[in-house]
Amino acid sequence: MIEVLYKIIQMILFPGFAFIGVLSLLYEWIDRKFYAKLQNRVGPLYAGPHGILQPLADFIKLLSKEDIIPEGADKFLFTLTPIFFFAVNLLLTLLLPICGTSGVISFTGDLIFFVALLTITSILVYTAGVASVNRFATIGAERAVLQFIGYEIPFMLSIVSVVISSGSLTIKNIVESQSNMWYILGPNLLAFAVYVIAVQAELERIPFDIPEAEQEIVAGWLVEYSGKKLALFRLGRDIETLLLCGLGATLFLGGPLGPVIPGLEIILHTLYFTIKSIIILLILTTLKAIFARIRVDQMLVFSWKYLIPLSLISVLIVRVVF
Amino acid sequence: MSFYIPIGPQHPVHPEPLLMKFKVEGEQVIDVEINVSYTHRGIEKGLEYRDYMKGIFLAERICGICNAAHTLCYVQNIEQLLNKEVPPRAKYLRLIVEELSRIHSHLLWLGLAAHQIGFETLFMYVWRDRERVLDLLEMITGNRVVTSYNTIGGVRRDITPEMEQKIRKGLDYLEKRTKYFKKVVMEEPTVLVRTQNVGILKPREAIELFAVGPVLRASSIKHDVRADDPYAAHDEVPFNVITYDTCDVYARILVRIDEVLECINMIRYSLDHLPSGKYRIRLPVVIKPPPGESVSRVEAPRGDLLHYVKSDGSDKPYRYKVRTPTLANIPSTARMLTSRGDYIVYIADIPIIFGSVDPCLCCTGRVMFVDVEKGKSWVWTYNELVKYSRERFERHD
Amino acid sequence: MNEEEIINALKERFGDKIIDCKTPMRRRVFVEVSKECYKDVVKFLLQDLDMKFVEAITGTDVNDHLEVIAHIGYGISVSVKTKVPKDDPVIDSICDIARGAELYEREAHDLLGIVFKGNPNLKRFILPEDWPEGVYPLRKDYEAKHPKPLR
Amino acid sequence: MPKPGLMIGEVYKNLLSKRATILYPFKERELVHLPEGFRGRIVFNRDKCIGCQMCFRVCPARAIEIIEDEKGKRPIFFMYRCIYCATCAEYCPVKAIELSTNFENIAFDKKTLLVK
Repeated sequence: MIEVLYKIIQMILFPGFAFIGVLSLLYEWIDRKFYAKLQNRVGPLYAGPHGILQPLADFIKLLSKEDIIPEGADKFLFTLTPIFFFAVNLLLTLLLPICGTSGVISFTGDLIFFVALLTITSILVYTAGVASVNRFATIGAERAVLQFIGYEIPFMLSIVSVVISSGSLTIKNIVESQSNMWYILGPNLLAFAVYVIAVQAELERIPFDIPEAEQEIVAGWLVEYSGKKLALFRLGRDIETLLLCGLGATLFLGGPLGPVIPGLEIILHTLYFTIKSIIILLILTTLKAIFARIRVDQMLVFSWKYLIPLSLISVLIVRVVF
Repeated sequence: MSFYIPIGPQHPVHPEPLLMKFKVEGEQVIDVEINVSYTHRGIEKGLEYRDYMKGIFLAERICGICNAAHTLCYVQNIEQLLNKEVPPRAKYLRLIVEELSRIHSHLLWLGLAAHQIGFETLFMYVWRDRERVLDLLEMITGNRVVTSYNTIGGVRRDITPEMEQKIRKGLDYLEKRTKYFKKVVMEEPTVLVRTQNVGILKPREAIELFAVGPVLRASSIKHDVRADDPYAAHDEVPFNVITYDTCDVYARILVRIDEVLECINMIRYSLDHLPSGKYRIRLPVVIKPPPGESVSRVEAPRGDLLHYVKSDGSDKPYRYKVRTPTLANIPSTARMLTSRGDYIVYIADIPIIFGSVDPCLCCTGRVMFVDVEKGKSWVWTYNELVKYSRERFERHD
Repeated sequence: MNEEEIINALKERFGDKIIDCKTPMRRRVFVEVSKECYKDVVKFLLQDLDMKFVEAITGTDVNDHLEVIAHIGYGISVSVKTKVPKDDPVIDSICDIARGAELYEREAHDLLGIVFKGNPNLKRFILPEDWPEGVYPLRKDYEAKHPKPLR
Repeated sequence: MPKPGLMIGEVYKNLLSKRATILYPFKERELVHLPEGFRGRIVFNRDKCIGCQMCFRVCPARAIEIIEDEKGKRPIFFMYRCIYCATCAEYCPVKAIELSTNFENIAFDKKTLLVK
């Protein structure tokens, strides 16, 4: 009984939904602030010290806004998609090893489960675009699927090289196998590079923000969403950012591992995890700052010409070494 | 399956009121139709109601960014009617302010072009450094953008030696930064793939459709009013007409960046050779030129600008005609935006292709009278508004 | 080619159809021609004299007739002026020899009601769509309202 | 020769440099530098004015009206119509009109934008 209660508390408070929510908003703030600094701007400023509460303020503002469902839209899908998008991402955070070597939920082969559900978010983006029956949203949804064809394979392959190195498909085992050496320091460096680029595409950030390209198709698949639904999408996106940065930290940077003082394990593990995933976030933000958006056909060419061969080479190297 | 997508009259990158209806098939643009009838402000008619001195300030407001070019064109026209020659110092000062505002316009455009291909960082940097040239304009003329500098018979303020030093310092900074931006544009691969072989306008087509300005020069046609029909001090200040022969958006970016560098050299030269003497001849407030007509041409930042005036001997123009560069570039824009043969236009290329002509719709449409007296006003429900906008959109067939 | 040569070439080619020629200042030529040979003059300038560009088409309301001026120029700007009667403002379009002039003609059609015969697309271009038909704002009989400035 | 990520040095350099933004309306107002001769809000000197109405005649925006007070004719300026062209200051024969560097001519009440 106590055990069940403990699990529930873990799920809801720490390191579950409440903590994840706070952390993902923090990550959005870091992303925005760092991006602004790179561009010699100020960034969020007024809500809280240095604008740290700005993502929360945006979220609350969006919740209070009018929620418009377009006349021609598929109302069922249109309403359900943001909820699913948010829920899937939130569910996946339970698998992340934040305050220990295993997540709140951990089972054999959970990495496959994780990656499979991540794929669903991409499909949800497509349904969101199609359900809103808008010319821009339709084009955005088409682009999202095309882009998905581009980044998904290198993303998987980069994870495969880690799986080969560790010999396990369970996140817990992968983390524990890194207690001696992080995978990024070994032959998996190439896989890490591929992973970062694929994540950039998965999160739809410059240079791969093609499905929601503001300058071309207004906001792409998001164009008809407003109010609470948009808030859910935004928060879902933030959580996805945390998720993918966290997965990168787990797979390549040793996740929550680090020197530990007895008695403070939980706090230190959380700290290590956060710092490592923030490092990945900063890399992603830098990538965002130094490129222009490319076209979707160019993205596919880039991905199939360079990214997939690179990830295959990485798999081969890792296979030879381990 | 093909369908129409509207770009404008409200769109994130083109805040100007213009409707482009694109027939698209997947990502490819098949056909385009451009409609500009949203902001006709009545400036040509308005100029007929104002006397010549007041007209300067209305001509200035034809376009915010090329205001120096518009006033210069206007005052030249009136001076030609009056058959008055301005002092040589005024000619040089006019050139300096015109070229500074050209630097301003081109840098602003470069930032916008970066924004249109999603390069936010370059956009921010260019606009940050553009502030420097605005500071210079502010110091010389008294305002950042709307300069009110040219007047009939000369210019309104003089440049002091301290100002000259500051201008030189500012130009050094601008030159350094512009060279850096040129390096970024020429070497950053994501910029190259987005701009090369995009928005092609062949030299033959450019002449056929009467393209002007940097668009024409990027199609390797050597035409610049400053060289072919020199005004102000352009016949004394040496400069090169920049042309590139790749005929695409990339060439247009490089033409503009090189023109900025060329402008900087021109300003330096004219500061070195600034004649002394008066900077203005005083004319009476009410000017009555003899009956006649005159055509004045200026190379505005966006291209060849033409003003025509017809006077009937009174203190107001009988007819004033403005031909702005954007109007001349619309046919070639439509050409660039249409797929043909091997040349395919993608939806993603629309903003940068349309942006590459540096469109300025407030110049293009110029006559509209708001019916103040009838005070037509009514309240629409949401559905009525939607219906009206749909009808309007359909009507443009 | 300078101003003199252009005028001489025009006079040689068209003879007395050229009503008036003047060069008020350097690089500006004003030519007045009869309505019939307006298109031929433009064609001659564009193709034989290699002036390349039609820069603008201006319409002006002068008493009982409308003036149509085609500004043609590369280095030198030649303004070809012709008069059309106000009650039948029809003139040949130069679209087929100068494709880029289509918009200029549409602008003049919108603002002054000049009908360019042969322009394939002579519909509303600059004025708003709810502007009444047959009201041409740049004609002199159209009085612009000047509301008193709000204080 | 294309170099991917060419701007990376520049962006990290900017990480350390001071931001370019001036937090203008609320803080750092002293950082807003205006040059001499900036065309801002009109300052009118009643004692110098001789009531010649020149400013009224040259104003292109009809922002000036002539009224009578105890000393005779004088202009009043409606800053909400003013286009800051400084023509009135230029044509004033006694230099009674000057343009100050105050550019903050925004108000909820039109009356505060009247220069007397």
